[in-house]
Amino acid sequence: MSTTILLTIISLSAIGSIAAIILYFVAQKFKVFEDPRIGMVEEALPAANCGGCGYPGCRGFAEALVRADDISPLFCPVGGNDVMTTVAKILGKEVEAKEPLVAVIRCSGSFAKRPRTNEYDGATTCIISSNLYSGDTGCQYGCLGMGDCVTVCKFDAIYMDKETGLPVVIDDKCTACGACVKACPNIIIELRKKNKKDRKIFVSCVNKDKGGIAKKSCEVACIGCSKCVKVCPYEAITLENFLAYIDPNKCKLCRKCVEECPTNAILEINFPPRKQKDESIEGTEQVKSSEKENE
Amino acid sequence: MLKTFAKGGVHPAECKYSEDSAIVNLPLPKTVNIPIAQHIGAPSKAIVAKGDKVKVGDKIAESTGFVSANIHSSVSGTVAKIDDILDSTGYKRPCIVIDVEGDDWNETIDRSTELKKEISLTDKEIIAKINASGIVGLGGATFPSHVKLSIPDGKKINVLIINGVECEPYLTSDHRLMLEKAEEMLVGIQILMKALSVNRAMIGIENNKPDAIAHLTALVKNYPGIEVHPLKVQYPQGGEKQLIKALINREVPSGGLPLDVGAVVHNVGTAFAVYEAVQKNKPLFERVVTVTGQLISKPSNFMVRIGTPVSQLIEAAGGLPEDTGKVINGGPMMGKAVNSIEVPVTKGTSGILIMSKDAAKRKKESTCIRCAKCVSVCPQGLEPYLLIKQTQLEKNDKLEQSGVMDCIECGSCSYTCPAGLPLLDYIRLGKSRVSRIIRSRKQ
Amino acid sequence: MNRLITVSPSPHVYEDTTVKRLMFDVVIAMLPALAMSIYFFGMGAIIVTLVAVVSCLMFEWLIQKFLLKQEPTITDGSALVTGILLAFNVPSNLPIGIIILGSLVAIGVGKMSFGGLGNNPFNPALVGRVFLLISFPVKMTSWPVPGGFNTGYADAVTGATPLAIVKEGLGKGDQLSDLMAQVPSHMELFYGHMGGSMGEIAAVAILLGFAYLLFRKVITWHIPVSILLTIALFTGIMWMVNPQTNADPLFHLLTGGVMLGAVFMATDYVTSPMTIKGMWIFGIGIGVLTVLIRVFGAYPEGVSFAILIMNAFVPLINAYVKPKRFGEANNGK
Amino acid sequence: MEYIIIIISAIFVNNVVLAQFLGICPFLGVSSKVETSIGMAGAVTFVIVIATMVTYLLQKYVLVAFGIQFMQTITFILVIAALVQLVEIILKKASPSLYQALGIFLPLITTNCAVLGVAILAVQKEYNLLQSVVFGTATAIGFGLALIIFAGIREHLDMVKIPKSMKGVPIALVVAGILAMAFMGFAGLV
Amino acid sequence: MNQLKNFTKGFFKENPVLVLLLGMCPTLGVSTSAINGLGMGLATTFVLTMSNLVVSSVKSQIPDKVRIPAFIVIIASFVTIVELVMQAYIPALFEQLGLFIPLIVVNCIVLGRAEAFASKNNVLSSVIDGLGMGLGFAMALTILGGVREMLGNGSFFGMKFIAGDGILVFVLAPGAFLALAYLIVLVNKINKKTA
Amino acid sequence: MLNQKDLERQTMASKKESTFINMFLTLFLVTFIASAALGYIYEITKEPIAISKMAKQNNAIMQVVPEYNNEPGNESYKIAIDGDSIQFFPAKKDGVLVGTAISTFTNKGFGGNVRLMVGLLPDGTINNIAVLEHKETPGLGDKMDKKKSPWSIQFNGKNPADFKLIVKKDGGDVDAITASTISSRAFCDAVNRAYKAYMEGGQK
Repeated sequence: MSTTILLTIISLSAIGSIAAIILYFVAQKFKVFEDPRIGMVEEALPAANCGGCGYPGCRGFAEALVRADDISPLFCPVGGNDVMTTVAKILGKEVEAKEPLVAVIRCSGSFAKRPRTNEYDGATTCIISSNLYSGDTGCQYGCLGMGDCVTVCKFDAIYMDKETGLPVVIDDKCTACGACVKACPNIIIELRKKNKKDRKIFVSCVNKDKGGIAKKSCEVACIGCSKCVKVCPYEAITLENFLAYIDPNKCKLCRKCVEECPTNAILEINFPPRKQKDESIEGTEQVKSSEKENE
Repeated sequence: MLKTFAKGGVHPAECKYSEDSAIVNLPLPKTVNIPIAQHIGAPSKAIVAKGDKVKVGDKIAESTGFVSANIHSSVSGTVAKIDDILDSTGYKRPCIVIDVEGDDWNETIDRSTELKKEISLTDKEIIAKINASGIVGLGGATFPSHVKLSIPDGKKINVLIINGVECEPYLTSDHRLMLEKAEEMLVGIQILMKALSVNRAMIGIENNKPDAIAHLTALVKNYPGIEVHPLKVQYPQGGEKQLIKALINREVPSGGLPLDVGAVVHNVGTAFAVYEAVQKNKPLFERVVTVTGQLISKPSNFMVRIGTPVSQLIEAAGGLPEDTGKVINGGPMMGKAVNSIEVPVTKGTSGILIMSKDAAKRKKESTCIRCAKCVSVCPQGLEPYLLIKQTQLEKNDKLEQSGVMDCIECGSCSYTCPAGLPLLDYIRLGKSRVSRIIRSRKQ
Repeated sequence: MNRLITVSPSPHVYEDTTVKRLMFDVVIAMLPALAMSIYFFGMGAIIVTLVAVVSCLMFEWLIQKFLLKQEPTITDGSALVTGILLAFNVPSNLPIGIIILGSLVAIGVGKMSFGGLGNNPFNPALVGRVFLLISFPVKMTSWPVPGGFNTGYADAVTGATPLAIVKEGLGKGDQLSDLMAQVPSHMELFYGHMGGSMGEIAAVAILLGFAYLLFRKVITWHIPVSILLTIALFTGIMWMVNPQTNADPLFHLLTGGVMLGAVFMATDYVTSPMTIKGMWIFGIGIGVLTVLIRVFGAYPEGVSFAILIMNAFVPLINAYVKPKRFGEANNGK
Repeated sequence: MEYIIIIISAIFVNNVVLAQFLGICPFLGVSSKVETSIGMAGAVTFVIVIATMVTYLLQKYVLVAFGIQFMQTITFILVIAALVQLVEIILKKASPSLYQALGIFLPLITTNCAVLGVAILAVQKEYNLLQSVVFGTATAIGFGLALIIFAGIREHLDMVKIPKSMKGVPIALVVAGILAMAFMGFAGLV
Repeated sequence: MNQLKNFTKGFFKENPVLVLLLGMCPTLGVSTSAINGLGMGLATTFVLTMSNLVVSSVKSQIPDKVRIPAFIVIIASFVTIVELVMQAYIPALFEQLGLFIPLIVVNCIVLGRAEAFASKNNVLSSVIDGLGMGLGFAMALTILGGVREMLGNGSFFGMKFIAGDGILVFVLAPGAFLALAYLIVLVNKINKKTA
Repeated sequence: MLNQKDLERQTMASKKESTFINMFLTLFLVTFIASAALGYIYEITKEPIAISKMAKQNNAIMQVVPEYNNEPGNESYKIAIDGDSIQFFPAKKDGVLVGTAISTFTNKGFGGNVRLMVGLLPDGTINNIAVLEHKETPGLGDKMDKKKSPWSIQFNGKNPADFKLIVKKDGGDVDAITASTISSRAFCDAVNRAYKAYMEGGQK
């Protein structure tokens, strides 16, 4: 073996060994612990950084998950159960399966149904308009129609229907992250159970005015007549401030209330068409459900 | 060189169409809707019920805290109902609705017109009287006046500043008041000076009201301690902070109040209301309102009872023009566009401005070209172009650092923006977000 | 009620200034300089300007329409300004192909890559100009000799700019006084009788445009004045120290596009600072860099580079040089 | 004078990022905020200075002395890697605040070719120890300058609407290209 | 995993330069001509493949704490081998590439693949991955070099096709940035369409 | 997908622990093997590298001087000048000096140092010039290289004694490269240095 090779071996091995020794002792002396699981959990999360979980971004959520003793109250709405099971596996913890949710728009006050009373000419966001006044219709509770929910949606799951002036949720794309719920100043968006075949029954109105006033400002407002409350066999409907609400956990999708509602404020979506009974009711729902199917 | 504030500001077309119309009493309406929240602070509590009979000047709603104000009936008649009614905020709010029957005044009110100069009450009594009379800042901010007069311990006030600037275009109610009720107003100023125990008061008036300046300059000779200061025309000189800067060259610190620099600012209208309350025992239930606009056939200044529907004022000024685009409660820079002409006049209504469809239309929005005009006109030294971006991107902590809370919402930035950006719209949104954060931090 | 009242947040009145008006004011302000360059360079000036303007407008339209799929905004006048400025910054005998390439770079790279008007950190015309200068150093630095209106386009007689003559000469150790005899007199420089980029030659025409911009309140005086003052001061000191090797400040101000850069290029809204203090820093930076590049660097003329470099600093200046906030000052109460 | 030339050349004329294409990855990756890029610049300066010193000594007293210059790459990178890790570990414990500011960038520096590049260049240019250190520092400053300017521009770009396809690295490269053109104005300064 | 897919992903879908945006320094630095790009790309491919091979075969024997230094030494060895061999047999290209040959050692692709792929996968996959990634890198460099050469010099692989000079800026530093920027945009657009 | 991989990694039992001995041994072994391998390859490539380096030099010498049959590399000598040194390679045919290749330099180039190989005939006439190393701007200054343009041919056959090695702009006889006066001046400077050194004692 030539001297060059020898020298090479000696010097490099020496440098390597010295580096190893120094590193080892320094590492021993200056040890700081960081949980490696944080990184692993973060990788498992969808990285949408949507904040739907209530934490600032996926990293924040990952830290919270690792820190928490019981992770069942924490839930990633975007990733859903799959992700949560993976996370639970990483952390060795249990997680309950949550019902999938989907956003629904609780307002049917389209241009046709809800006459305009004003023109708005400001920055085109609902939040600014709602700071200014109660909206350009007589109903101060309903949709303002400027699409804040569309802007915040990271999954392109909401769009504005130009015909009706109302937002429409694309059920398949909706991850129930809740960003739109937070963005809507009038809180007309609700996350409801995603039933079989995306079937939904809900009161599509949030108007808390007395029946007469509500009816005057919008054809399809809930007027608080309580007919639906009476007809519901499961006691799923409650009435408060002249507004009916269907508890999604109690509702069995029997559709009795839909027939009963005098203003068509209760919507049924994605149901098969019923046998011809009452034409007036049929009309509106048909439109709604066919719209949905078209997407 | 006339005085003005240091930096920024704009000079919109003045358009003071109604400056030569004397104040006229508006005929009584059939019903009035008197909102129980007409001031900054806690809403008052109604103390009348449906069916109660009230006289003019009777207290109908009671102040519910230190920062709150009493509300008095502006008419005599029967309380029809207390219900949510659309008011000038654009929302339905609780109002006391009174059906008018005759014009029967509360006996304690001195209805004579003679000038009563000597002030018999002590400073404490004056403040109590002002509080009881429901007087709020009549320049538009509607801040309860007694609060401004109650100086906390340890603060020293050495000058009273009277705001006769009326820097908003179109509006002339203060201008007319200074011409027609000058003596009463000056007595009112003396009352305020006594309440504050200061011996100096400065009236700031913009140079576009030479008749008012001349009139008051002649009169103040009889009122020791009161000075009249003409100011260069520059919007927003009527802002408290800008006026203080212009008159005594002191800057109210960020987040501070005028009393931090030893000054208290009151509007000329407030001074007049104080005179009436203290000397004539007349609570605040009417005020001067300008009704104006390019299309208005008779631009006028009316003495209006609180609660009168705006439609009635417009009728008296020649009716709602065919081409009406906007009806604005207040001036064109800071006033609020109402969404119905049936909304009632409140204590803060200084004018009703009717704008044509063309004039009401905003400029078409284009992108920001970073021309920096908004930065140069901002009287508060802020950067509106940055604030709007930070609001849009919801960078709330940055927004706070950028001083969004210092914004006085004068609208100079939106006014000047060549790209027609809704700067102030977004800044207001940012402000409300940041103030929510600040509030939650304090808790 | 069938009459709908409009509702909008305050304010309800607006100044009648629009982006379009500002841009066309700039175009008007550039007309005198354009006229002077046509007077000196004839057909060439007309051809170059037309090609630059048309291709800038065309590229803006094409990119917005087909690549970005936005509504084209060529009517706002900003591409027109870029086109004229680009033409102002090249010699009047530049081949058409190169001008079109320059326009493509100015609009495509300098402006549209960033999303269009208002977003670009660098002055688009300068991006185009520097790109050409680096890419075609020979063609971009052979300046036609001003020969009046009948100067040809492709076959123009070329010569060096006064600044290049002086720099070359000093480089080989000639006496400055001899060199000054070779270049046009200050008076000639002032009204533009010299070789150079189309728009940079006539100081008097540019100053006229400056006055118009100030009168119309399109720009403030701070940036141009701070640049010119800095250059004057810097070169003045060097001139006083050694008048044998350093040209006088007036010579520096009147040559090499200083005027053009200071009045029309550095004041571009989008790429200049937002505050007065920032504008001073920006202007002084440009002045210092210009002189550094001119005197010590390889390029005889440094305004374009200096402005481009300072453009890069503008976001930092905006972030750290804030206007004085109201109430921030400690007033002796 | 010689040092001034080294400094001006390294910062402006032959800017490490804009003219030499070294340290592009952190340049594109870390420069989204001004504060972080100041941190990065600080960390890089620190490591470059130490690394040039150590590698200089290594070159002179080991590699040249033994006649095994071909081992340059491997020994240099080994030393730099160990050094970076060492600095990181020590900093984490000794000054948590400084670690907070610089520490997160340290692992990135190992693969910052500017560090190794400077060490090799200093050897190639046959600088002495002081010259090497000055060269290293100036290069790091040039890196920092480019990084900070760039971060400022990127903060600005965050606030405007960049076309979707240009977002991220493409627009960063365009900015770098224009900056590089602008910096060519410095050519011939030394 | 499908080995063919593993191999081809480096060319388009996960191209290290154009999609993963790794190894920018040599990409920009040596892509002044197609031949330089190709040479650099092949040199990197060699290092990448060999280091992936070695790393994946010794991965279980290396403790975590010295993982990075150990990997770096492995990579640096192959880099030095390339350096020596090139110097000996293709000195002209070696001179052209200059500093960037030793800098392969800090190329993020090499260490990145060793860390992210080879340390987790078996030998065969790792080698294929290294080869695919390396060739993808070489392809990107050659394309970029070709584009710059064509625009800047009017030639391709040294063959002149126009008289005179091209757009000079493309053989200089700024042109590297600009050409790469728009190349990435183009690839992104194509990738999106085929996705 | 990703997380599963992570899980695998976590559960990989075969991973060595980070004990001191393990760390030390690993690093030692890795460096040992690496250095051994490198040393071996170095031994193999040492020869070809030296040859290729020599070839490059010889190639340059061959370009600039008339035909010779000695080994100029072995007879070279150096002269110190301007803070650096210039290397001379005498080319001889059958023991008679036919020319000298001079490796010269200038630091006045646009991009820094430029190194040239200047071939002088015994009387000082320039035979030919080759560029060894330069960083001049592509498309401009790099035209000094014969690969890029025939510009430098103008020097061939000129004797600096009656041919002023200064660009025409500065009053010499050299046509400068268009728009690259600095590079041209630098080139002249380097040639001049070689000539000067040759005349001042380089003639052996």
